[in-house]
Amino acid sequence: MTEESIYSQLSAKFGDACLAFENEASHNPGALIDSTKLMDIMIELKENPAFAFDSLMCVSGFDLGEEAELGMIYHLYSVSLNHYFTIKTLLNRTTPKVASVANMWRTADWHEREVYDMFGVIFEGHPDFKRILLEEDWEGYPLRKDYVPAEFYRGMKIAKER
Amino acid sequence: MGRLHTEEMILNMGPQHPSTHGVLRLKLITDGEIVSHVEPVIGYLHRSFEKHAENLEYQMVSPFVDRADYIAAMNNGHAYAIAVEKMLGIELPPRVEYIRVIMAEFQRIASHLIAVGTFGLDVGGITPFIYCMRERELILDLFEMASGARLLYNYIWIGGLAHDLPAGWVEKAYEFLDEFDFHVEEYNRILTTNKIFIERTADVGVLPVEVAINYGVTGPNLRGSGIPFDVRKNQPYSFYDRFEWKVPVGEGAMGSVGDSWDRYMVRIEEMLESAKIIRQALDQLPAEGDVKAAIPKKIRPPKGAEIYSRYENPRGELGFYIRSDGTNIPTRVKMRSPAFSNISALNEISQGWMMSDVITILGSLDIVLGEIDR
Amino acid sequence: MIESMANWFLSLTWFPQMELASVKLLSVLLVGAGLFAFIAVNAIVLVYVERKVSAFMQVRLGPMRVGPYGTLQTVADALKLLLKEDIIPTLADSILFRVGPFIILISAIVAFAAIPFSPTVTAADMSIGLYYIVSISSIVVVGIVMSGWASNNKWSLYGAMRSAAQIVSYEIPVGLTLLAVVAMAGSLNMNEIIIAQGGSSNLFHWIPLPLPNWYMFNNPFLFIAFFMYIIGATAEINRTPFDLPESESELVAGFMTEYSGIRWALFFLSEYANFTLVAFLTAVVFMGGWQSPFETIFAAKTSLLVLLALALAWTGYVKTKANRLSIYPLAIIGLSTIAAWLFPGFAIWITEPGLFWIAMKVLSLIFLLMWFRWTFPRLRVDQLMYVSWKVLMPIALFNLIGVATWMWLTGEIQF
Amino acid sequence: MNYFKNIYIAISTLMTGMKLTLGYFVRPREYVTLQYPDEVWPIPERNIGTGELASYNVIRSKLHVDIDDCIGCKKCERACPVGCISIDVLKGDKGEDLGVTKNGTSIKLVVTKHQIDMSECMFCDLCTHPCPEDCIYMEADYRFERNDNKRKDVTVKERWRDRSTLIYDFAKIAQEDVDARTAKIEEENRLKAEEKEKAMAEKLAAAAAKQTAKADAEQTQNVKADVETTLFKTTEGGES
Repeated sequence: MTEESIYSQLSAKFGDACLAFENEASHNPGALIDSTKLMDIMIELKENPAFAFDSLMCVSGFDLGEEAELGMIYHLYSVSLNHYFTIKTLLNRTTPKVASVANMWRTADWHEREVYDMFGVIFEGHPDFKRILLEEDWEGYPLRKDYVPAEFYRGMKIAKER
Repeated sequence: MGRLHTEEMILNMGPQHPSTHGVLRLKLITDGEIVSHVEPVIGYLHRSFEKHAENLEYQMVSPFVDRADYIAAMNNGHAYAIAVEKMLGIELPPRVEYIRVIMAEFQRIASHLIAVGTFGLDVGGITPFIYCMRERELILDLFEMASGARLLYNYIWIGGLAHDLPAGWVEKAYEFLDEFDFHVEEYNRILTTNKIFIERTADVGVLPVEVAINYGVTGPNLRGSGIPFDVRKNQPYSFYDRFEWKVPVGEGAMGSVGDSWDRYMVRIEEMLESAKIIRQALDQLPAEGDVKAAIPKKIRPPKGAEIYSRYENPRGELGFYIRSDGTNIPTRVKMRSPAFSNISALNEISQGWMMSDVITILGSLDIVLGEIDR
Repeated sequence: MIESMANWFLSLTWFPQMELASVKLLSVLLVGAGLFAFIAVNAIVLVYVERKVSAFMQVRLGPMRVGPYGTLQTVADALKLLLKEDIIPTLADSILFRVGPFIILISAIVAFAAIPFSPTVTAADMSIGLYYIVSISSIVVVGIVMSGWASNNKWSLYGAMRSAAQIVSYEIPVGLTLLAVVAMAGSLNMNEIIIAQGGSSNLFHWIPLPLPNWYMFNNPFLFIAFFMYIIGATAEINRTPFDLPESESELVAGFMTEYSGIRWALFFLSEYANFTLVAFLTAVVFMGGWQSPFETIFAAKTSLLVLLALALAWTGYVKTKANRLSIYPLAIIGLSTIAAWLFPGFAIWITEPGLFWIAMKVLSLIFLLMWFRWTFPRLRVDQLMYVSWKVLMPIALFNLIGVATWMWLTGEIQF
Repeated sequence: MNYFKNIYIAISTLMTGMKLTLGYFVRPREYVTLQYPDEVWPIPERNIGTGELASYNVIRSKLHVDIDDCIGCKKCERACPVGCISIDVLKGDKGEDLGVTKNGTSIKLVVTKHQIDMSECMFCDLCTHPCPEDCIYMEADYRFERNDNKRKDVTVKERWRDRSTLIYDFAKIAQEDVDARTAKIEEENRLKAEEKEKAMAEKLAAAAAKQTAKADAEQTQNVKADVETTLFKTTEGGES
């Protein structure tokens, strides 16, 4: 199934929640959706036998800039039907919150923890929500554009970036 | 007599344990020898690759990419180069693509040799490891000839290669391939068919297909579970659609499908398939040709361009999510490393097995901590 | 030996006149010191040999830098271990932690007392020699559990518990196989067991293949028992494929995780002492101890010829099959054959002295065990127990009955 | 029956493995480890191929700069992802002949500092490719030993901490020369700035003279204040 038809079916079902179909700049066409409806759309994508997205390849966060929003991007793949789709959603910078899909795809478990670790996005309903790569008491979210590297961590000096 | 009072014990394995393949820490909850819960704790080798990448030009990122999975540096460089080239829409000369395929497959063999060898080490056989390292050394010699380095090559660049192949390289590669089948037979004799090894690995840590897909397990681990999924076949990149080879899958020859032995065996067979690919690529390699495509000096993908490119790393699907803001510095480089997803399934498949089996399963998953922590 | 030594001391004119008891005590001490020296030197040599054997099997060179061909490497290592700081973890049970290694070492050394090195060189030629060795070498378990527990480390505890289970379980099949031999020989005295294996006879009495009358060639049941004993003994001395107590890829170093320096060296020493002990016991019980396999010079010469022919055939076979084989073993056998034909004195020498032959047998057994170690992966705990209780035990019992039947058939016992 | 079959398989497969290891044990050595300081790894035959550089290997062990050929373009410095190269250049004197490189480019700048910190280098080889004169390249010499193990004045801690021996300085210019050149350039700059100042002042004075005819005394003072600030700004800009 092509990405266009997936998007048209999705937008037929969810209406306003699908904001746009992105295929110009992106090499992986997909839908930009409303973050509050993420869970419903993901359930549809996974459970509907026409889509059958049984594999979540990647969950990544990105930051559009110090003033703009944070983004989440989900790359989906169906092993059984061999098609792809991308779900993108934008989150409020001050209170980034989105539903966790870790219970649907276990891949998302660690990937979401990593996004939290790096961007501070809160995933609601995640089974084991904590930092993964950095220490529990690390301050700030390093991959945000407004992150200021700390001088010290527990009394240890942190090497400066060039 | 009443029931014996038993208690669960928390056992800390690592980060300095000999069998955790680096600095991985496993929190085991054990009941005697039986393990009831495994929690991998990662991050000890975190080198903030993604943060680095946000401050460097596209070209400068590639040496850092090599360091993420230091066992398969060539593959990582290839994956990154492919991702950026797709963003720029560059066509490469055929010689470059052939050499890249040859290098990537040699690296796959080298990486699998380490996987096979260390797996032998995990179940207690020291000698197979040394044999594997011996063959790997020959591959590294080839790499050294071509790129000048033995571990972190930075050979595959965006838009081409660092150097052309030196004279005599192709002959040496053929020489290695001629010897290689015999050596694989040796591993089979000392390890694969060994009854103790089979007892240790067959039926241990069975990873069912649904669980594997759900956990995002890819590469030999997924194929060990019986699905012939390989990015090189399903979404061919580079010149992989020009070669004849098959995707080995686990068949449960010694136990059930998806056990540790299957995962191991897929690697052994994959080495032979890679050797086949290399042979074909060497046969088809154009004798002359430029190894650098015409790329702009400053790599500036269009503003807002983004890509998620998949690549078949020795450990599975290596994805690069790259986002551009129109400058020569990427705004976001996310590396979806295969081992990161593979190891997250560890708890699921090692529950109820013995402590020794956890090590076997960990070895059969073939993790590289540099890639997990990035 | 102690008796004769005491008598020799008393016969010396310059020796101060003492009572027999104190001279005996002196002899005992001297013999003990001699055994300890033997074990220490033996361990140093064996570590070097093991490193070289492993290196050659793994296409490496092994130690090369200290001394010619690295021969002094282990000496240097031993010195380093002696000079190292003795670390005892704060939370360890310090007394047990200190005592543990010594118990292991002492049990290993004491067991050597009953080993007959040659007809005259036997520290204590006791009537229950075999029984003594089997029982005394089981004390190792106490030391291992002690040091594993005292280390206050979960890995050490795992190693100790595994070791206890393993050694205790393997005592039984090992004991049963030895029992078969004891039934055959009708004695527990080591020298008598050896003497019972004198002379030469056909393989299993019936197959016309002239072989020394060792127990391993005496009848098919004892032939199986020999290999079972090797397997059981490998498990008892904690070597691969049964090295679970110290499996380095699982338990870091098992019960010796927390040890360092001299205490760790003691573990090493006792490991190699036990190793040698097992090889000696096998040589004595199944391979005719200090007896030469050749009764006469003629037997020696013909046997070497037969061996040469076999080696040639084997070399040819492998050469055609794999296109790679060395001529080293062939050359050694060929040279010995030529030497035996040219210099009858050499042949006489190889027919006579016991120390040479027992050393040869022990060394080849040690090589066998090293060969095991550098080839096989390791078993799991439950598989280890499976091998002991479900494979070795039934076969050992069956063997015991078989040996009895055999003895009845060949008329060695009557009802 | 399966039980006996298992035992048989176990024995036969174990024997297969043992045969292999024994084969290697008795075989003459095929691949052996090299005894490093006595034997040295052969360097693969490979060069980057042009003219004089034919003998330069691609083996990436140590960065080297032919400083005579360096034109101070700083391309390698910009290409380095970790910033281990630092280059300072000064302008040559007017009419001074700084020589030509082997490629025939005449050198315009004096390289006063070309420092490579090998402790930070990641051996990626990215710096060698942009060099227009092929004068920075990787050498095959992999030995970085310090040779101060026996020196009493270097403590172990210092030996581990100190990485100064891994910092390679390639610039040949002596410090006095650098100082002299810097002084000269400063002097030149100062003279230039003064000239500018003078010219500016004259200009302003002329302008002011024109205006004085019309303007009154207060206005004149205002113009003066303006001139002062402008002057201040120009000198600042000239220095930076």
